[in-house]
Amino acid sequence: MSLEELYREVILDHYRNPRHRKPLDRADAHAEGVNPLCGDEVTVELAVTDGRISDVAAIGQGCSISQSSASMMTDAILGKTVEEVRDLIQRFKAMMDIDHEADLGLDPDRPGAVLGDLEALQGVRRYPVRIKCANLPWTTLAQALDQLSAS
Amino acid sequence: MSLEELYREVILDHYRNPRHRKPLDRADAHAEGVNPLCGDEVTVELAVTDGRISDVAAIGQGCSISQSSASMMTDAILGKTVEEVRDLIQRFKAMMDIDHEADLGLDPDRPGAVLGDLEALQGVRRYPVRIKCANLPWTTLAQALDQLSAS
Amino acid sequence: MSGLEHLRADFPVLQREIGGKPVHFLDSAASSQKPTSVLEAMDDFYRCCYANVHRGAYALSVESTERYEAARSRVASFINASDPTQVAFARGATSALNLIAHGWGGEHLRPGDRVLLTEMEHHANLVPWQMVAARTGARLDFVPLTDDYRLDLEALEQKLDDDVAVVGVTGMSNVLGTIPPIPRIAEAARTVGALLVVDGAQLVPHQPVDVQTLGADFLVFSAHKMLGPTGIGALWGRPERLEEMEPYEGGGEMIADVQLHTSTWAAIPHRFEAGTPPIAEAVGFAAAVDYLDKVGMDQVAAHDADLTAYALQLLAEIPHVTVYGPADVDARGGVISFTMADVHPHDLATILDQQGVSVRAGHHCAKPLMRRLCVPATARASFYVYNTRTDVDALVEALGVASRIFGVG
Amino acid sequence: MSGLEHLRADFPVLQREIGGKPVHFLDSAASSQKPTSVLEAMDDFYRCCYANVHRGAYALSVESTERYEAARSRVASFINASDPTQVAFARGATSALNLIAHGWGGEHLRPGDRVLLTEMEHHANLVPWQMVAARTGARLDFVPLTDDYRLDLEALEQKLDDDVAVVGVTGMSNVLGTIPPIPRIAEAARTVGALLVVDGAQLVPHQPVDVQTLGADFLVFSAHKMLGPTGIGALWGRPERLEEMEPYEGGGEMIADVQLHTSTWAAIPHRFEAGTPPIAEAVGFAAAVDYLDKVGMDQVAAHDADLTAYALQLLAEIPHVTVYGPADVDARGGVISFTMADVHPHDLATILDQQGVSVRAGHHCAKPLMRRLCVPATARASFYVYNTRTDVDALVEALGVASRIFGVG
Ligand SMILES: Cc1ncc(COP(=O)(O)O)c(C=O)c1O
Ligand SMILES: Cc1ncc(COP(=O)(O)O)c(C=O)c1O
Repeated sequence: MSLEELYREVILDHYRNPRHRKPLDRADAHAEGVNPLCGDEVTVELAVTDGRISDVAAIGQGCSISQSSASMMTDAILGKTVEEVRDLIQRFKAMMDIDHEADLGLDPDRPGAVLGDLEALQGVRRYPVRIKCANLPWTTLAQALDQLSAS
Repeated sequence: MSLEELYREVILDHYRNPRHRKPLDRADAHAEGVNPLCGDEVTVELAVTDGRISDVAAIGQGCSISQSSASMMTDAILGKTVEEVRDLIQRFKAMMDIDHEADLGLDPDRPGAVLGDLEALQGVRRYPVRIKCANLPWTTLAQALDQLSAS
Repeated sequence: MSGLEHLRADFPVLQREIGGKPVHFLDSAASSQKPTSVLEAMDDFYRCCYANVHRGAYALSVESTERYEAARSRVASFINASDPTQVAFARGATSALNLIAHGWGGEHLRPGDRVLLTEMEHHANLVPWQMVAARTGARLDFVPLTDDYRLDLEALEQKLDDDVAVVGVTGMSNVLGTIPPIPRIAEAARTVGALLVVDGAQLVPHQPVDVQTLGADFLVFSAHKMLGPTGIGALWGRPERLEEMEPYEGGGEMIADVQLHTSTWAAIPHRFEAGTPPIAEAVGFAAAVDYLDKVGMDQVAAHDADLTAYALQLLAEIPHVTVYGPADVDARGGVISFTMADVHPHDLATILDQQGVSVRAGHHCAKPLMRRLCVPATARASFYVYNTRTDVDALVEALGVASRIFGVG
Repeated sequence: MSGLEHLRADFPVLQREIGGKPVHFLDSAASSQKPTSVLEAMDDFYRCCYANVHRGAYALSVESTERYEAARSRVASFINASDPTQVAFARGATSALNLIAHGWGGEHLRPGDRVLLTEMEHHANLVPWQMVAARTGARLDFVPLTDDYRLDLEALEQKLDDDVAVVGVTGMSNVLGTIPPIPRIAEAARTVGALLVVDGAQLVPHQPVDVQTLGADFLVFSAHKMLGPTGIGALWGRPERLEEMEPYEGGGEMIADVQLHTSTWAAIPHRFEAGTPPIAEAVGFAAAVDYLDKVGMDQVAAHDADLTAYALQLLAEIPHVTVYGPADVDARGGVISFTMADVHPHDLATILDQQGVSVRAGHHCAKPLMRRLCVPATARASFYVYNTRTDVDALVEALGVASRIFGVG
């Protein structure tokens, strides 16, 4: 597993050009995540219209893995129903599970790539200490969703 | 070095029949010594008349070494001048010094036994952890003498 | 005989001869010897994968962190804790008790509150409470012993009222061997809403302990008394109690965020582990509980009981020997305090040592208990997995030498 | 080249290969590796003469106690303390700083008093003071850094007034490498009667330190950063300051007498060592300072300086690398913090690790300093006796890989 497979183009692109980084004017849910050991931070804001994510922001600072994961996440969830987003969180966490044996393929551009760009993060699985970086935005997203259901 | 040489008759006798164990009616000096690690205690009281130890008490509790040392000490200093007592403290401490090479002889009854009965305590030198037991009354005595000179 | 005789070979110190005599080590209550597997675990760790923990993304540090956290899980599973986050590593039982007294007691005790201890506590479960009582205005109270050296449970129940905020009790007395019935005490404490702190320094090494049935809120123990290294111990706490407890030490690793003037704390248990923890010691601690679990804690307890019964019986036959502790082996562990006539315990220890028998003499860090027993000190023999009846025989024979030298009996 | 290349062979970990690459260990500021002599000293001790200390009259315990107290003397002589009783063993620098903050500060700080720290303190010399300030009503104040990452001594002198009760300063920054002039700070502190606490966690392992000329009232350091084991550190104090300090932990070994409701303390330094101390760790600590003294602390410092100068020069040639710390090797030690363009330090650390180069990335337990430097984190390379220029070359080469992967420069 070479470093090039960890730091794929698409990851560095999302790291340097994060999508949806602007705070929302009106957020229906808001959650802050921090990884105390490395200091990485991600804030997730969601707007929901008719049961779908109508707007999203992920604002944070940290390593390329946590920040690109956040950016790709915003792309991936926009327009999806809350149900679909919960499903996506499951899939992402499953992909990140080191014990997960199935080879999900490494090429986000191949036909049928379930998670799209996000599959580029599969390389992280080989660096167990960095998995928590990739997961941080998703854990924070889950907290934001919990807020939605609570209110 | 057998245990019999450590626990000589004379030591056990002083342990079981301590001399001068009654508190003085009138003491010119009084000092309390305690060995925090083993808990042994000795209180020394002195009465001085015309520069000589006219009366003495050593009251305490602890092992046979500390208590016999205290008892023999009272016998040894009674009637001596303060100067002579200071000299005796020096000699006793020297005898207890493990680095002290000179063989002072082990028989308190032999002619010329400088410290008399006290020489029976020489056996303690071979049990370094017990030396502080033998020394406790003497250190306390030195404190009592310091009080005399202070007042 | 309990069939653990083969274990002795695992303990390098016990292969030694001192002054031409084999080592009859009967002071495990002060600290136990270490098997080769524990020493090798630490040595190998330093040689193969040492680095500071929680601090680096590089391979050695990742490995080191995994070993440290795996040790926490291992120690947690040894006492059947439901989650490793319920276990914080401390320097030892003393440190852990200070953390509880200062970190929980210092926060929650109020003037008029009472801390109910027992007359047989080790200084480690007494002095910290004295310090905290002085600071908070709480008062200390003590459960007495019965004439057969057990905890007086009726007195305990009488003293338990709504003012009692904390009950602190040793799981096994390091002087008498007494094992008070913790589950019953826990129930009594619960009825008045008092916190139960169990000093497991002697209990955990010698008896199977399951925190899910014990009933305690906090349990502490030291690795060095259970075949592990010096420099480490453990604090187990119910999660809700751990959450109520303030950290006692500040520094690295225990923070969530630090500003110049204020800080916030990391999650439990890391908030109680300021600074670089005892890393290699944790690895050794895990190897020690591995060893104990392989023997089986039921076996360990049965072995202790066998030696204790054997020793109590032989000691009873020696004239002028007085034993302090319950006669019934079911109510006690393998710690036997005794005196012989007017022979001072320090003299006994010296004489026994000359026969190759290592016992401790003194107040055993339990001065109030010595006063209660009306003795300045006792001699104490204590057993562990590597002891055999031969050690007990050597003790008895050495006591014969002592009585001859002192002309006793 | 400083001629210490042969030492590397003494360190087992460094003989390892990870992922087919030799270990270029550049994280000694977090914790150092251990030479064989230290590991053997501890292992031999456990195998030959282990027992609890200060507790028994028997041979093993006497031997163990002698080794423990000899270790204290050895550590005391390493810093040229005039008497071993001026040294107390603690769990580490963090523990020792907590003891000072709580045990001295908690007793003597009054509302309105100020504790003057610096902007570059490790959390270990900050968080305990925050805790004590909250308890006593004292306030914290901070000496800023100059633009070239030195301590601003003019600002320090301006801030020093009669309200300053304590000055706390690191002997060497674990982030910047900055070595502030302690004797000069000591003089300034003395003029206002303030106590000077020096955090020597980084200084003592890397520079000759003589407490008789340093001018500090307290000095703390950790064994694990100076070739010794985890689980132990030392506190040195002037005798009169130690006498003023209350014990922080209560328990066995630290008492003179214990009654049910009150206790009195043992003499210094034992009153600060409650419970069973880190005995084997003390033996290892002594072996570590033996090793360092055999190398010679002047040699150690010169070796650090050589590698630091070499590294600073090579790093300056890499585009987009920013180094945080004094440029002058006379004002600094062998700790180099840096960043590279927009590559996050954690990514750097991962990439370097794949090249066999171990550096630390993060806030280095100095969050306020990170804010002052306006970076969330830095990467940090740090040197010790076993490092060579080859390690520095490997670092530089690995940074090349990182810049290629991230398309920097
Ligand atoms: C009952 C009891 N509690 C507490 C302690 C203190 O343990 P440590 O010295 O390991 O902190 C001991 C050991 O001496 C003990 O026997
Ligand atoms: C400057 C400084 N002070 C204090 C500490 C804390 O040392 P320890 O973690 O050994 O307690 C460290 C180490 O991280 C340090 O670098």
